[in-house]
Amino acid sequence: MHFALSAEQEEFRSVIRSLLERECSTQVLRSAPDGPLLPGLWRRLGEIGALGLLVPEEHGGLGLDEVSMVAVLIEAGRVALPLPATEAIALAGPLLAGLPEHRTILASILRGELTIAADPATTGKFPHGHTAEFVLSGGWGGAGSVHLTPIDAGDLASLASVDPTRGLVRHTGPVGEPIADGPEVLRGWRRAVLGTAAELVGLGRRMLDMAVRHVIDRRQFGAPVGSFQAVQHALAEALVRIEFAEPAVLAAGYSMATGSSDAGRDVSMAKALAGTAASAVARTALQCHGALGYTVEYELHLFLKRTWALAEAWGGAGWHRREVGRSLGLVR
Amino acid sequence: MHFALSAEQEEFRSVIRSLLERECSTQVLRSAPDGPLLPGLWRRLGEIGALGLLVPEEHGGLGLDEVSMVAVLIEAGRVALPLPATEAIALAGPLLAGLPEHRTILASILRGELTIAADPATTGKFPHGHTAEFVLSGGWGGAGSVHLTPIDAGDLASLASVDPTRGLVRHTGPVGEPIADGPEVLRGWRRAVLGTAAELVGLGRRMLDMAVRHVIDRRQFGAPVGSFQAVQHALAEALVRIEFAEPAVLAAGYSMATGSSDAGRDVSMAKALAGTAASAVARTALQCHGALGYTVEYELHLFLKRTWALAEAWGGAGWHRREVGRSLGLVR
Amino acid sequence: MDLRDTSAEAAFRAEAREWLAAHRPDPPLPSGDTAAGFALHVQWERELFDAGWAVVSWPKRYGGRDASLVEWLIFEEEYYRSGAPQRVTQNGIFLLAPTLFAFGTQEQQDRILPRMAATQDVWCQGWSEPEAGSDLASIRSRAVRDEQAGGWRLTGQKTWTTRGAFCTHLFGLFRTDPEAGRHRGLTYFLVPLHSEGVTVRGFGRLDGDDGFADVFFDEVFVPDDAVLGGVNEGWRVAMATTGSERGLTLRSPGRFRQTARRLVDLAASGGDDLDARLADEVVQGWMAAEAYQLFTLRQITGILNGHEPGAASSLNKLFWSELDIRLHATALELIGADGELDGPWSRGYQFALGGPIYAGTNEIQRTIVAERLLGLPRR
Amino acid sequence: MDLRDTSAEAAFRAEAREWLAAHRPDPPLPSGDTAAGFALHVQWERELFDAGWAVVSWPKRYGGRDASLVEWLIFEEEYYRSGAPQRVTQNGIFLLAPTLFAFGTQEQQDRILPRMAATQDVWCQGWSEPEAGSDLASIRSRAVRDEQAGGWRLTGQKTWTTRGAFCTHLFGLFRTDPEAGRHRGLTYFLVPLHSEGVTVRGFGRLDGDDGFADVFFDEVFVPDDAVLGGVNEGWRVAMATTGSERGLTLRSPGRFRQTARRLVDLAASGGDDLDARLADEVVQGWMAAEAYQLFTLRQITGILNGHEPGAASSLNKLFWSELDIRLHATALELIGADGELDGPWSRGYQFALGGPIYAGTNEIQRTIVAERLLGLPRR
Repeated sequence: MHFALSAEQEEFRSVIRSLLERECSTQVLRSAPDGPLLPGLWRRLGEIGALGLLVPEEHGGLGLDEVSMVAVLIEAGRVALPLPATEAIALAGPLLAGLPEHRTILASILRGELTIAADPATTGKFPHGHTAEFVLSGGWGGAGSVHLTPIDAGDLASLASVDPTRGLVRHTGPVGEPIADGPEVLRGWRRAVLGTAAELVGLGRRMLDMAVRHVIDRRQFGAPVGSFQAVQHALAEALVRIEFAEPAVLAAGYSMATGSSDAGRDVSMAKALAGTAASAVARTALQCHGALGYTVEYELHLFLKRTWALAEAWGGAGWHRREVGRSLGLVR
Repeated sequence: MHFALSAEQEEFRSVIRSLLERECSTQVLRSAPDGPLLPGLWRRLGEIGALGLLVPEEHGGLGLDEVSMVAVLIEAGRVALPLPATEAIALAGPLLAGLPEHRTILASILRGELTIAADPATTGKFPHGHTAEFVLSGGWGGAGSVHLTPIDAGDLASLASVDPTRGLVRHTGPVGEPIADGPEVLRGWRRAVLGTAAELVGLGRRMLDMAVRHVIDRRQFGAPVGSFQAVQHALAEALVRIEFAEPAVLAAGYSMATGSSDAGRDVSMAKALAGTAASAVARTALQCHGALGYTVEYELHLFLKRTWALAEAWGGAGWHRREVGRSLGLVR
Repeated sequence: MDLRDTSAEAAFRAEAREWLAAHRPDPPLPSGDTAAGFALHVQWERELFDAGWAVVSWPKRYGGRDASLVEWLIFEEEYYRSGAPQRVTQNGIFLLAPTLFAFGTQEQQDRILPRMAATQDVWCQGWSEPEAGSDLASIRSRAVRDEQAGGWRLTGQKTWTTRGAFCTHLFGLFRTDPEAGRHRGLTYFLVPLHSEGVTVRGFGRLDGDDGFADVFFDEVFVPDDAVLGGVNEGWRVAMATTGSERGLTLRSPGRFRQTARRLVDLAASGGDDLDARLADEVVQGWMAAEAYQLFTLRQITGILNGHEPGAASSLNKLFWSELDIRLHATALELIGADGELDGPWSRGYQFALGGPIYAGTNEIQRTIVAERLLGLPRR
Repeated sequence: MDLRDTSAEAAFRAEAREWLAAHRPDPPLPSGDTAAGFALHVQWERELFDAGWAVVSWPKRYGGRDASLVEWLIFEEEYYRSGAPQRVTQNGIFLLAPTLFAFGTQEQQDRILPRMAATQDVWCQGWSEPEAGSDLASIRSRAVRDEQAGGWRLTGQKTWTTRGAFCTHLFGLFRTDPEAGRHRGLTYFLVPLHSEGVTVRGFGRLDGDDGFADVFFDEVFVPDDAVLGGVNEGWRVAMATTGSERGLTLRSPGRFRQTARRLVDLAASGGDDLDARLADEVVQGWMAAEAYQLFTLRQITGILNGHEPGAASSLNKLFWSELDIRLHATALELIGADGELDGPWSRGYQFALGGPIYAGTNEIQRTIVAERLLGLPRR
């Protein structure tokens, strides 16, 4: 038994973290979904191989596994990366890798020249729609087929999301050709759910860090706000939430990487725990910031809003707990 | 609109309170279910009319309504009265009042000479079994018939309850004659549920009072424990719980007294709110007492255990919330 | 105990219901926390005033109906039930006005209240400062006596001022005696925002609307009659207002009962697919809204019997703020992924999240409850 | 990352599982917190010792197997999975022993550990005093130097001492320098309870068992070798023990995973009638138990890589104590009115309620987490 990233995984994570801290400031985040610096950031992620980390080396990827994916997407969550990294890494890369006819698209994604959106429930509503050239639709719950649809083959309208940096759209038009079926779809769904869980862990860490920094700096009643027991205890509980969600997310990555028969259950548990943890941390972080956190001039709201969106994306906590219940024989 | 006890109700409540504070000390409570002073206390409750408060005056009662019943049973809960007051006041009195053939039993109850137990689910398991002469069985959820069974017609065995002062028994033997059907059973069920809710409010108040007194007296780290914000805030939340449950219990009494068509829903809401409030206060009170509250030498545990028993008696909070959901069209 | 309307109350209710059904804005108004929305809200509030519904509990001479506290509650209930919008005048009518009635001179009342009732003036609250949030007593904005001009010069900054960019007047605390300790030496001022030296800068709230403002004061002159309740008496006067704010008058139960009804409708609209766990959440939210109503009825009976709620208003604040979040969070869970879309529930959720922060954070309220209602010792 | 057993670990697991399946008490033993039950438990623990399972992680010369931390965790998992009972020796083995290994002299280790492993001596913990609960540093019991006799005289009272009425020895803190401030001037003593001047009075815990005791010391003589880790060094030494207590060693995940499994079985036994709300509660409890397991695996990997958990053990304490209550509360809701009956779930619930109190209240743990892990400032 050994529960830790390998030295190589740790190194990769650290490279990604440096890159994102440098190139994905909150100023860049505010410029999303179509800020001028975002395409360059996407290309940089491509250059270091992040976007193809699950793609086998013979198809131009890094051939890494889901544990590495989790490590990378926690970092993406930490900066609320306003780009479809989970879509590219978890879904598009592995699905396109086996398909020679889509070699060019894959190569463009891996180089960070092209983004791709995902619409698992085929509702026509999905994020990153204005910048993506394709959308992968279908595959909700791991069932059915996934289709590859060129976005300009249909009509696009902006939708007002709680989180404007997501670039949510309504897309109408013909659905493209099916590119995956059966177990590939199931694996893709699970990877995307897990990737979202990882982003939520990163978001939770970031919001907690911000709250801690704020209550150390902010003084009221002649003392730092963070010296009051009510604030201390609320933040301690927030740390408990994140500390006990993160291992479940990493372990679900391990389950997927090793093809465990419990992978579905583990991924659902990861998403449920990460989503509720990040949502709870969001509330605590906002409360600890007081009115300051309630303004759009301060940065906290960017992370709150992404958390709210991702907590319900790819199945909310209740949905995934039902999946776990099914695996335990408690839900039919 | 006027939401307060009348002067007469207030006066009656106050008389009951004085009597119970005087004659139902925790020493008496510890002596239950068959302590030597309990029969005298029961007779005193009979003498001042409490046991027949819902019985029409022509049948020897006080002819009061369910609002008065709630006021009285909150006081019973405050001392964790180890006698079947809810059974006598809410159930037996009104059910027997219309039955000439049971006039003698009713009179004995009203005089506080006889106690009567209740077993709404007809499981053969009920409290106060060693001291009662009869058990009223059946009527769960307000449906079916209620039967009057002489306890000595069957076999009796003690059951170990979390709350030993309840005198829980297993009774086996023939079920007695039916004495009520239809709307009488429904009213009886609701009254008993409501009476239990009232007891829970009283228990909650008492546990909160004890915790407050303790944290004022107890010093740690050179200061009263009650001056620490974590303790202050936990007790503030406990007060919120009770303060917002009590009006619902009183209002449900009013609904019953005025024959409101919402009475069933209001009573279920009262039980659900009172049960969860008292259970939450129990946890907080125990935590505020620390190890002291965790001993049987100290008094707190007597009230905790009664709370746990009554929270699940006559339908737990989940059961009653489903009833409310049904009335709102959300549950079939 | 009698929870029914008296015949007078029933008549009042029927009149309010009928008028509201005929006049409430339909379709609903946009948010009053944007410049365009605010103008539409002012129009609506003037319509309310013209029909005598703006300030039902006030004396007739100020535009009210001399309605009882119970009738006021009935009006609130019917108002929100009809689907009418939140009121952009609330800080004046529900926070400043009770203070004016308690501490204002006759001249102040006569001058200010009728214009407030008619939405000619709209008041915002100037409590918070960058360094004075929960710790209100650490206010630094100051008022310096100008003997010659017969008044005061105000200098400093207020912030997080709700609708400050759209309001015409501000009430707030300024330090008049810099030598006196924290709570002492503060004075309650009434300030027209068009005064020379006032600069207002609107900025965005969590939900994106420009609902907040910084208000800067640079030697702003106000005459002596801008002082409410006596020089250096501001803390005492303000505490009366904050009691109203956190308690009953700012957030009457009608508003949350209406939200709870909408939640029940939302849950029922899904038909048989409703998950039992979510059904239970809805029931809990609905019961909590009812419990708030019943608590309030009891509280009002107490007030009518001469018991001022005082610190008990902190119980209201704690309860309604958590209730509002719960109702909206449950709705968003019912809605699922579509909850991300801008809409009444997602907007309402963001608004509700402010509840435990504004009007004195819930941490402050719990301390008040512990110390003043439970009698726990201060540190 | 590799969450599978190595082949050595798998072999160890198989051996433990097989032995436990064959030997675990069946029917289960009565509570070890009564005189009669305690005797049966001692018998069982000696059987464990004879088979080499009492202290798997200890060196072979003291009765252990030199098992790795991972193997220890595996043993714990298999132990609770088999249905074997909670261990009445736990305070010695899991709390005192780590301190002895860290601070004891060779002589102390050789003298004490083998008898502890063999359940010849059973140790209880003497921390709390009537006036020193959460505030452990306010201990008043004192030890006065007896130069002539070459030792110390202990006087005072310890209370809430778990199984104090049945144990043979006590470890605890006594004040050796009354002049020194709170945390200073304390010394860690090892005291045989049959010493002259010791009086033990058992008393009832919440669940009715005589699981608690007052231990009175009246000029009790102990020799110099009863001091663990140096005179006036007691606080530092004890803190090492409390770190073990609240964290990993006292409450390994296996115990809660077994409770979670029993809960799932209980819920499944109701068949299709299971309410979706309660099913969700069960799932949440089960997931939390798994999360505790995964957290622990990660923590152990960290320890093996040289990172002492330190204050992080407060995270364990907060999590397992709330988890235990949650699992039992959910079970009681499933059981309904029958939960009133004395039984494993109602007993377990009452026991679980002690979790947030003993081993340092959860309030104390949250403060530790805030100050030491998050770096928040002290008041």
